Amino acid sequence: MSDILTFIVFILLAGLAIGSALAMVAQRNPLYSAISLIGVFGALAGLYLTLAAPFIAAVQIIVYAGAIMVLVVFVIMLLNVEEEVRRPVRLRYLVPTAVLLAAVLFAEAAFILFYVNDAPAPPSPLATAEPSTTGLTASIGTGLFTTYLLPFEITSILILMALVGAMTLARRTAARPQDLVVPGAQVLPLQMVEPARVGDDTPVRSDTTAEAARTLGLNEQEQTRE
Amino acid sequence: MDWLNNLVGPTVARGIFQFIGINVAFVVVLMIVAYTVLAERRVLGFIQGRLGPNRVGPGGILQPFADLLKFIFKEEIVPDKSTRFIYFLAPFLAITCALMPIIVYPFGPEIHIPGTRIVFPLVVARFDVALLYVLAITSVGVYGIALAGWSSNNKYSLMGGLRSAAQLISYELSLGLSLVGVVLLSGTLDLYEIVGQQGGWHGLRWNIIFQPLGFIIYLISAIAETNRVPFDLPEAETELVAGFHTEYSALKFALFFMAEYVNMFTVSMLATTMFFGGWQGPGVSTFPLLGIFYFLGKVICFLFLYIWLRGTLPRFRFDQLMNFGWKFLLPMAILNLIITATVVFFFGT
Amino acid sequence: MIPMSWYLALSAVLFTIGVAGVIIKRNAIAMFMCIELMLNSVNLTFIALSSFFRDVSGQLFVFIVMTVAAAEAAVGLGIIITVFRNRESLDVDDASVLRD
Amino acid sequence: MLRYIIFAPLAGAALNWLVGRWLLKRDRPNEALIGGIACAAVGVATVVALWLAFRPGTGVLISDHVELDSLWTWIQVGRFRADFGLGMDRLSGIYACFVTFVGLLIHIFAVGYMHGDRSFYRFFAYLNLFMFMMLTLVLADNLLLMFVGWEGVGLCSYLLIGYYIDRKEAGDAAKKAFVANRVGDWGVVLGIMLVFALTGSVSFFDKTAAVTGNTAVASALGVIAKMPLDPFTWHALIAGGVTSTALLLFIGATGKSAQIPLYVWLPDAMAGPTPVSALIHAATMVTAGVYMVVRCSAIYSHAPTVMFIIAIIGAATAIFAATIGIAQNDIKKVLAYSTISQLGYMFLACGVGAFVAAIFHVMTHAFFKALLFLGSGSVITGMHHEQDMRRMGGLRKYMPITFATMMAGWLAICGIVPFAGFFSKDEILWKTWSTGALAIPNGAGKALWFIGAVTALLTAIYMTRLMVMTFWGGERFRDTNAGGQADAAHAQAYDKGLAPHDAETASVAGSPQDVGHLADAPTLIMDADEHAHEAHHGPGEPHESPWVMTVPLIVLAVLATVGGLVGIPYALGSLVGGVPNYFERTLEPAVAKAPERGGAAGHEAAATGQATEPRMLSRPPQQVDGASPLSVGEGQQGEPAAERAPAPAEVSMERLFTLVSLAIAALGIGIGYLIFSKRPLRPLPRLLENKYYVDEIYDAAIINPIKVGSREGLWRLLDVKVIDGLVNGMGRAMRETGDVVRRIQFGFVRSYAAIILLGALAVIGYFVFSFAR
Repeated sequence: MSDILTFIVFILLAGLAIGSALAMVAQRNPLYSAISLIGVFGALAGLYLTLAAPFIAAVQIIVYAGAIMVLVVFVIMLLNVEEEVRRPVRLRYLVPTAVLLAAVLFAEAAFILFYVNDAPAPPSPLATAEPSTTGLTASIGTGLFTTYLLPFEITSILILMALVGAMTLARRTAARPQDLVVPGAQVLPLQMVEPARVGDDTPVRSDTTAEAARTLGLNEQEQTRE
Repeated sequence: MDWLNNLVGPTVARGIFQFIGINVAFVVVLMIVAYTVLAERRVLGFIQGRLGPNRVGPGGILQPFADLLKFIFKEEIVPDKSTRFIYFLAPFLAITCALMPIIVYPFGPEIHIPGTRIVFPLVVARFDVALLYVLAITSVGVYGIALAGWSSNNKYSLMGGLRSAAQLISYELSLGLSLVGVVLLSGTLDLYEIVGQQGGWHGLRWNIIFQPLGFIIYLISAIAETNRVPFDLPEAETELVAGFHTEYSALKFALFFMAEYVNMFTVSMLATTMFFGGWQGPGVSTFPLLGIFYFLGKVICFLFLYIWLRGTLPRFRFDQLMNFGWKFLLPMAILNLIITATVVFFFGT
Repeated sequence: MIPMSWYLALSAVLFTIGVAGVIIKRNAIAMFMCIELMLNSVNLTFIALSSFFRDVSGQLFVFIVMTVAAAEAAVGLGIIITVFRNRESLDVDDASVLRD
Repeated sequence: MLRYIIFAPLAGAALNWLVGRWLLKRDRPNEALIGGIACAAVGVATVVALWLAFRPGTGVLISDHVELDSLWTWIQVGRFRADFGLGMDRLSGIYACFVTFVGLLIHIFAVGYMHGDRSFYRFFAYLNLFMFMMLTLVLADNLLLMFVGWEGVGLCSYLLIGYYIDRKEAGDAAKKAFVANRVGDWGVVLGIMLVFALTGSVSFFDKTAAVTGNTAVASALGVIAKMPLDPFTWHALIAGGVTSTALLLFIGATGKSAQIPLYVWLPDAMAGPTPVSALIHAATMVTAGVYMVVRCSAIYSHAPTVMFIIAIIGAATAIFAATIGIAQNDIKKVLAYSTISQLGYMFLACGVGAFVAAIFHVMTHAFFKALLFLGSGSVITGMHHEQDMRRMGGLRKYMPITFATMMAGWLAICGIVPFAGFFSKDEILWKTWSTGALAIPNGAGKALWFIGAVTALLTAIYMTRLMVMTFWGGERFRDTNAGGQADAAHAQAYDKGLAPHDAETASVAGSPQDVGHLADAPTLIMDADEHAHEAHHGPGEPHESPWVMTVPLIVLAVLATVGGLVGIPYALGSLVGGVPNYFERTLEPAVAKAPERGGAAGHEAAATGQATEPRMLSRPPQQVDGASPLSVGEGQQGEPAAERAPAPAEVSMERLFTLVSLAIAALGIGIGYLIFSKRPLRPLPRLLENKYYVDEIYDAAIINPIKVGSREGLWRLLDVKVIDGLVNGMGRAMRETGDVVRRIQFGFVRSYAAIILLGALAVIGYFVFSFAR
């Protein structure tokens, strides 16, 4: 009974995962792809639960669905990415190539699996009756802070590096704003309007840059800049 | 009631009881949520020196049902050029993610059903990583809002959705980290056990005593997570009309509405569980059912706090919100974590 | 009990889909997501093996893979945003300046 | 205590270098402070050195005490050990005393000589640094530290020769000196390595653990002294034994002490300031080679072949340089060749086994040659930096003190009784004639004596010529056309590519004094303000030097006069009531004795048995503590050899030779006076005037081949064609390969992904295949 239940669950989850994955690749709208991928992640989290790994399942949801994919969705929304337009592309041949190569890859993987399955079975620990403890938080924590302490620390360094890298990448370079004076009758020092005049902080009141420039007689420079 | 055991076996008998329990829990929660809405309107009214809704039923007691009926019978409006599938998906995601965490909260201690050998805790599902589960589901909750904002094909909605996503991601960190202090103290992620550890000493073993800073951080982050005043930027009426749900109406809007209040309810439950001893209270050991009332009472206090804050506080500006989250709250959470870890390391739990 | 090979087969299928996706998709974010899918399929293998051999190491590897994926997401999306800012497009085929 | 001797000058150098520029920026009076610092630093060293040498009871020169000062362990690698340690025995004691004392006098002189120089402080910083290095060389207790000093004096010599940094000839001379010394240093380094290979030590002294601070150190020289004598054959030179060591070290000595074939740098080194010439290139540094040979006398006494070579080279250098000296017109060049010649004498003495006589000559030479150089410096100053003797003459009247002191030096170098040079030169000649050293075959000693005697004659002649041309005769300095050689101002003008009469304005900055007025062109337009003084009594009017320059001259003159009296040989001492030979008695125990020919046992038969016996060099370590005053070797010998009365026949022979050498000196003076007082500008053989064309020969034989080889072979062929061609070719190959290879780069990320997948499939396929099989 329990076996049948597990079997059904597995089939459902595996089907969801494969279906979502295929949908992800097939969709041209990146947001749909992202949602499909979230589906895959959810299905995988469920599969982890069937494998008695609740901690990893939770972390899977938190990290992948909750953090990474949120970020992806956020970026998609931020950039307002359009659907991939159908247009004459130079690399049309890549689609059949990719399918072919993927098929070969799967064939090879299946071949290996076949041999793995065919190989004399290792002494299965599953034969023992007592429930597995490998998936529990405590055992993972123990492993992480004893045997795998160094990799753990290294990943922390990696995270730090990624943090710095992402900030560096995403930071807008200090470009000179197009509109030097924010509309709304702001009072700005002259050196902000015309950076060449360092040290001159005569206040300028204006609604637009053009007006400020007119006030200050900077028209020539405005023209030369353009 | 041993006949039930004899009829279907203990597992199924327990399953039946749990099924009943789940339904009762959900109904109770939804009722409380419905009345929270009413309570909010009334309390706000009082705070603002007016009465609030008081016409439907005695003292307005049937107002939630009237609202529900109104939502059901309103016209469904789907914006042109919206991304339909996601537009429909979003509210369901929101309400689902709001409701799912409820199953792990312990409403009360173990109940022994009289006349049987059946003993079960007043919790729908009890497992090793309950807290992580809550955090996981909470973190997924952002999709509802973000996708709703995006799929409406409306710039106000999009802005609301983006703001919401940014805000939720930002405050989730502080939220999680503030809870890690409690986890360090109790040494488990199982909510039921965390509550169990807070019993006795007349409330002096509540984690709020040991984690005051953690609690404050949690409280602030929780309010931000639920998009409530003063962190209700995603639906800032004056700037963004109604934020991400500008284009939603009728039942789908009701789902968002409900999700918001359920979220309030769940974070309040989490606060109660983690910091205020859950169902612990005087006399629980004698009358275990008393625990349910203690628990809900504490939760309702939190809900009142929410309403109170809404009535009194102004709204943050968005950059202030992000700065506060990243530059103040997160460092404080880390500080709290470090202090807790140091203390635990040197003095044990 | 589900045999281990089923999980491995599922993992292989997902990996294959991911690989094909990387080659087929032209959108940078979509390619990124395909890579995440591949990572996840590997994670599944790890978990399956860890669970069947009752060795916690596999789960720890998954933990580390997730960390790497998170770091990759942060940096990768940063790059994508930068590219988009410069080119107003996420089509990787457009980003072939070095070719010419 | 010893450390103060070396570090006082170092401190002076550092002080002057760091604050001197600042001091000099103020007004002139600060020159006194800078000079005072420098002189005080050397003065401290002098006082300490003299105190250590002569203090009652334990002075190293009057007792058997050896002063050791181990500062720190410098290098310790495996068996190899070199301390930064100092040692003062009788040999280094004598050296330290006269180096510091003469150095002090020259420092004082230099204060006057360098008056008004732009970088006054730099000069004294260099000079003090030189003193530090020289004293390190002398006082080092091991070969390696000695080599540090050896290199250090080379460096300081380079710096000081090239002191006038804006004069090309100075720079060239400095480079020449440096390169010539490098050639010699190559030999020294190899020699030190060989010493270590042979003995496992580089120390000069046996040192106990108490002295060094950790482990006891054996003396390398002591070990060699116990070795059997090397055979007297040419094969021994390349056998890698003691003889090879001695030869290699001697190569270094030829470089440092300006012997054939590496002497060429010394005459050019006169481009430096005159005090430098006096200090470095006459009195101290150039005698470092002699010092090393005597210090390593244990090595040399075991290498008769090398001793023979040394004797020949010394004699050859002596007569060679003397002949050149006759024909030189530059006053300093004459003295430079004279120095080379005298150094030849010293090596001749070393070669015939008369180490003590060599050192004696080093000392007296330091006195009179320093005197002569300083005198010439005084003359040069008086003549407003004119160095050409053809434009001098009759200076007697103008510079009486300089003239009087130069007279002392002149008589000393010629060898007139009782001036210092007489005793030392006479002793060398006598030892050469009478040598019984194994290294000198029968008859060779007589031939060498003949060369030495001729050299003495020539020395008297050219020194007399110098005196005559400078101080007697007509006053030629007003004659504008006298000079053939460019003076300093001309040289500078030439260097700067200016016409000679521009020299005045162009050269004011660089020279010690304002040399502009030396530009003797009649068209010279005088700047009224700046040259009012000259306009007053004409250009080139000689004048006597200030007291700060004459006082050292007087002191040195006294020393040149009486300095030789410490080493009166027995043959003469017995004439005047048995004055002992203090010098020989002091130094005799400090040097090893050369082995005697077996047959010729007549002279010092008693010493034959001790021929190879180490003297103080192998003195037991406890000697340092003063526990045992005499070493075993000395104890057996009883008394120093010089104290024994030689055979009467020998004594009379020696007296005869004394008369002969005196006669030679007198003859030389006479000839010189007769020839040159009448015609001071008498033309001399062109061959001599051009120094036997040695520089030209070197240019043609060594320098040009190297230059041409470097330019044509190394640069045009190897560097440009081969190396550049290789590098450029690689670059070109890379670029062309890239041109081809880049075509397989699609430039599309997705294609790359596909290719990566293809590669992965290949790898996986290989494994699948191997599994399946």
